[in-house]
Amino acid sequence: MRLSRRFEETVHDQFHEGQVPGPLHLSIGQEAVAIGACEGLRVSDAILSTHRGHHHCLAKGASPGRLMAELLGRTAGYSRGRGGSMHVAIPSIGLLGTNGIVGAGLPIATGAAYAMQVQERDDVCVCFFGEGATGTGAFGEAINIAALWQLPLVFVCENNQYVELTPQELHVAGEIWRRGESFGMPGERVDGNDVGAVADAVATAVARARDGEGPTMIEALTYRWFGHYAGDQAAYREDEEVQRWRTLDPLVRSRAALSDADAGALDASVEDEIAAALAFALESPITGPDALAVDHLATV
Amino acid sequence: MRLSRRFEETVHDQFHEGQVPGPLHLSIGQEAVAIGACEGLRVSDAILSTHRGHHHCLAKGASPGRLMAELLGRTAGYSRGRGGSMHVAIPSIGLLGTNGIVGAGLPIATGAAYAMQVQERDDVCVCFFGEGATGTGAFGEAINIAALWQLPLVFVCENNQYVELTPQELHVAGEIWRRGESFGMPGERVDGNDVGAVADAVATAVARARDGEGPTMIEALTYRWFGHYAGDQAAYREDEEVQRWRTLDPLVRSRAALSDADAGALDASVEDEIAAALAFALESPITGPDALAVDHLATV
Amino acid sequence: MAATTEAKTRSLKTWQGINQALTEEMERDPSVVLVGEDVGCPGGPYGVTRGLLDRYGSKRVRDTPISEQVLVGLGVGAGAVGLRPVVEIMFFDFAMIAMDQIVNQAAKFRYFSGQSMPLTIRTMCGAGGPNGAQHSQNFEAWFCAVPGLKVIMPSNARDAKGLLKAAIRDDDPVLFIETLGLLPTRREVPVDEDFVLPIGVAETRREGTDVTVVAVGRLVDRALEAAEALAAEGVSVEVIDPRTLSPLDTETIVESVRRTGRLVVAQEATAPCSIGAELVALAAERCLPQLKAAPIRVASPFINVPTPVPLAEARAPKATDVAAAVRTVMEPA
Amino acid sequence: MAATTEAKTRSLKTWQGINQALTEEMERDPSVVLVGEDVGCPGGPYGVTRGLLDRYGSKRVRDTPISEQVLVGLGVGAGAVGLRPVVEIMFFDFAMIAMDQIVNQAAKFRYFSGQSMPLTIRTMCGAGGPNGAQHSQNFEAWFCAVPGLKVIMPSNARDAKGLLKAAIRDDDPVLFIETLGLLPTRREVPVDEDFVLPIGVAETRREGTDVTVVAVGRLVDRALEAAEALAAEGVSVEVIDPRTLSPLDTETIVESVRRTGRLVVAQEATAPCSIGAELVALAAERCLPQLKAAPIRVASPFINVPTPVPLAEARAPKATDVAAAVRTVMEPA
Ligand SMILES: Cc1ncc(C[n+]2csc(CCOP(=O)(O)OP(=O)(O)O)c2C)c(N)n1
Ligand SMILES: Cc1ncc(C[n+]2csc(CCOP(=O)(O)OP(=O)(O)O)c2C)c(N)n1
Ligand SMILES: [Mg+2]
Ligand SMILES: [Mg+2]
Repeated sequence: MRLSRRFEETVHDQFHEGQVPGPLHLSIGQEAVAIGACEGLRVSDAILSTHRGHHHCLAKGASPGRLMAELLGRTAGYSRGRGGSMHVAIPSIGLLGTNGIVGAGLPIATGAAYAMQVQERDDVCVCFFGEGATGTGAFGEAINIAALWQLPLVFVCENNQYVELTPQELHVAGEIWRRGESFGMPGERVDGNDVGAVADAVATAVARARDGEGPTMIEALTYRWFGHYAGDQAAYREDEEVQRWRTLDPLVRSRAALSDADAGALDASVEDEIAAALAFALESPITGPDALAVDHLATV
Repeated sequence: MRLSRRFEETVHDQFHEGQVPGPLHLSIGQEAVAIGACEGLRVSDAILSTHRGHHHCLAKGASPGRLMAELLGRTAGYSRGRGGSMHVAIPSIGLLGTNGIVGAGLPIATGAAYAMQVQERDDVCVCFFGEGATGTGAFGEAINIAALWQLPLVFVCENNQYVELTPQELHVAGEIWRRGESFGMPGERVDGNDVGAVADAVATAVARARDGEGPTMIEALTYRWFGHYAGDQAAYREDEEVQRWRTLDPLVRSRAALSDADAGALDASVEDEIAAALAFALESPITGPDALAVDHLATV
Repeated sequence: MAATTEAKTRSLKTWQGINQALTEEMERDPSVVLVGEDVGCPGGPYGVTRGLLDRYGSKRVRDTPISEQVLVGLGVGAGAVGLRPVVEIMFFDFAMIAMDQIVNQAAKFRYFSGQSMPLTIRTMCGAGGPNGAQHSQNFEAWFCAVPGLKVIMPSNARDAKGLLKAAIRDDDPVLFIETLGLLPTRREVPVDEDFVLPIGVAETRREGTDVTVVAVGRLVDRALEAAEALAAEGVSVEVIDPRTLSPLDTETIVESVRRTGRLVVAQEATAPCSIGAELVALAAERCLPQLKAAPIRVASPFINVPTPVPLAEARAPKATDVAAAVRTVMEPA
Repeated sequence: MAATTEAKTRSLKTWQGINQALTEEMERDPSVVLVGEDVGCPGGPYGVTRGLLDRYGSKRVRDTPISEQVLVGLGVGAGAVGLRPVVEIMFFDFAMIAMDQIVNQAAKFRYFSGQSMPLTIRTMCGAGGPNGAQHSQNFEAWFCAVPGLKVIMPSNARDAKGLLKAAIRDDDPVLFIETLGLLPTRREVPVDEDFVLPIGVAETRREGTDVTVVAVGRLVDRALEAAEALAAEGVSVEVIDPRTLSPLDTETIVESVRRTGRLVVAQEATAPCSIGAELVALAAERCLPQLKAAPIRVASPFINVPTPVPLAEARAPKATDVAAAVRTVMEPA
């Protein structure tokens, strides 16, 4: 979590220094969801991420340096710096993509899970999505097929209570964690700021999925500290609300379990890693127009 | 119901005589759903129908003659005989369309219901769809917004247990009538071959909707006696199953409530009406190529 | 609908022109409603719908969930029962989710029912921001291939206002394509509340005798800039903005190409099967005897839009590209 | 991939060619899977996938719910983790529901990840049955405007088989467009199980010297029929079938048009912004000095497809329309 936090703080600084040529949707405050959910995953498991996906990428094993390079528009980035934050896909580690289209990961997740079923692997797919994505048709299609085919798929809704510039009340009727009920899919709501709670819930769901018992719907309640995108002042919410959630900082809570010495050592190693990532990114050349045409087709 | 039944039997005969130039999805056996659901509707209420929609059209007040003319490709048809069975829309009586695209009526239904809300009318919209349509993204989007905005909308799923050429088990996970639960929307399953039961359930839902209490999900269990389309021999199901459902004929059941004299009088009047409709259709000229270009734009 | 007195004008940014058109039409006709993601409280991600919620309330100006199929369905259903809906699809790329409702439903409603479908779908295209390959696409040509739909793509504040008002008043489904890169650009706009421009009529933005440049959307200003530069070289360039892409004002374009004998088309979209392809085909079909040089399409290369703004801008055709194409068609055969 | 020995052939209907391609590729490569509505038990609404479920089981041949977004998503997700999926979208019109997955996801996967997306999407177009305006549309041009996608549209059993095999073996996402009206038509097809045709290569179906007719899909046979009739009138017609629409084999077409100096394009789609527009634009851009007559697009009128078969057939361009266009371009200037 600390890596994820410091990664985003660092990239946020870079944004303010004009070094980020694309949009930046920060998940600061939400780290426990990605970290908890990915804790028990294998490299051969797959995840689908969203437009707000740095924490998912890092949790699934993306290199902080290459990810930073991507966000900073550098050639060493995962998409050569052409895609930025919303277009990071690293199939080799099972990251099938952040996404600029809300909800689009859900159908793709069913495909990855279907393939695992066909291949008789006991791998699973974890699909992250925001509460806003529950309004999409893709969501409805995906939960039906996942339940119907008993796909090895775990739905993790990261409910940060805002959908772009409006509160979730304008988007979501009823309760998300119950969305699978009528399909016969179990559901659970967890405290998304408690990394242990998230890890437990997802581990149970993953175990079920590996055992061929099908999908689970998990809703993790959390909060994004910053605006929808870097630059958004988030005037649509009360300071008091933000402050309240800041006191529920998932990092502070998980840190309580560590000794001071361990915490200090962790901090130091994270600082080193982040410094190295930033240096790596800044050393990589800014992507130029000559990189734009590559990687459209494998064969022409 | 008898009108609907005899209408389809007649058009089915015409099909075998080569008089129907388009596809024909018969709802024989399912009449109680449309008739029951539309019983308490006003002209100013709206309905959305499907590819299997003759019974909805007639129940909402379409003229049997013009509908027959449409199916027979005649100029007096509602779409000048160009559209056929899947493209009948008669906004003046609140029929916003049968549809060739499964699920497409659902978003349109939310629009009609939204308009009624904006206009502060106490009208309602009833959206018919097959159980197959519950697999579409349109369905998921529509139930969320209907519940969220408390739209005056009644969802009527006509579950005839087959989706084209496959049984519903290949399509539907869990229970359809419960689909609205997690959105806070009430749901009910009714015997779709019992016109009274359908009428009661829909009347309750319509009353709620008119009172501003929002949408309801109704699943009416029924059966189509014939194949998916006229010509489909339906080899994918057991004769025994068909026979069992034929004994549950909704017409026979509703007839039990009538005296022999009343039933006889009803039959006779229906026969007259059908004969007149067929004569009307057959007298209308077969639509020629000169009719194809009209009605694409109101102004050019 | 003819344009009314244009005597008094005011300089507006394109987004302001759009905002005024929405405000005036909602004021004028209570059946006009606006639905879309973030259109209400936030006034849209780029402020285009600012102020409307306060004026017209949360029923007529309605923030929706992320449900693009339902969004257009809201328009079709509401249009079918008496409203005159305006639907906003935030980015053109998101229209991919609503294609069935646009292509199979809205566009075919009159064909099936004989009744009007007074629906306006607004959306925003182009590579004007740091948004990348899923937020910058130009699909306008696709909708020009759908019978029953009108397609408008204004290049400036004046046309945006006058044509959006026309679209809202029009009884047919209209796809109204705004261009992100143009939102902050200015033009003089008549203040008259009945300033409505006709759909289906091109505007000759600059008259010329040597070359016809037909430019679309963001390329219009660039074409005008190129024309200005070329004038200094003694080349007289006519710049035509079709404004409405479907139905296309073919007569204005054909007349011009026959007169100049040379055609360059300029667009932000990629070339294959685009409006540019249609325009060049039109010239070949109807102006061949007069053509003095092979027409040229100035278009974005056939690759994805990169996220970093400098790269996105590098990909988009520039005024210098238009000028270079004009010089090429001016070369002696 | 070059075509292999074609010595031994068998007459097949187009649907049989497709069925054989699927069967052979599933046999050859266990990573090939087929998902779609009714593809399994019923063998498809037109029998195209008959027999596959029995041979390969219900995991590799999978009937799906009516969930077109998920359908393509199944392909993208499965393609990303090691399968070689074939997705069937029953009618092209239904692809409207899956556009995001096709355009924004499948086509851009390699751009974002650098990894292959070996996905084949099969669908069926055209006005060949009594299906009407929502089951008969031709959207092929739209997908030719999407970088990262290949588009194949065979006109006969031989090409359908050889190109579907190529598509399945190809590492890029391919949209493979079948034509309803062609399913029952026959052509000789090589029996060799490694008969694979190259993607991106046009076929000159008939050589000629006076006029180039580039025909697509269902219009190829009609163009050949027209060419036969015109031969009797002393007009020598070359008929080219691009087969792959993206990437287009422009060289073959340009070479032919430069040689004959006359172009007619023939397609079932409507004209605006179509493949036909692209081909005529290509001729104007690259063959102007050789053009002896204005090119003509033979296309369906810009109206919806009516449901009754006789009306749908009346709307579609016929061999006589192609012949008439050829006669027009042959008229002395
Ligand atoms: C299909 C689609 N519609 C709209 C958008 C614009 N958009 C980007 S992020 C966003 C809000 C997403 O909210 P949520 O799912 O809650 O995720 P969060 O941003 O809170 O992480 C919207 C509407 C989009 N990217 N894709
Ligand atoms: C989006 C879409 N996908 C597929 C089809 C093909 N199709 C037509 S009817 C049908 C089955 C519909 O089943 P259901 O909703 O149960 O209605 P029923 O036919 O049983 O009345 C299908 C798959 C279609 N018309 N539209
Ligand atoms: Mg959120
Ligand atoms: Mg059914």
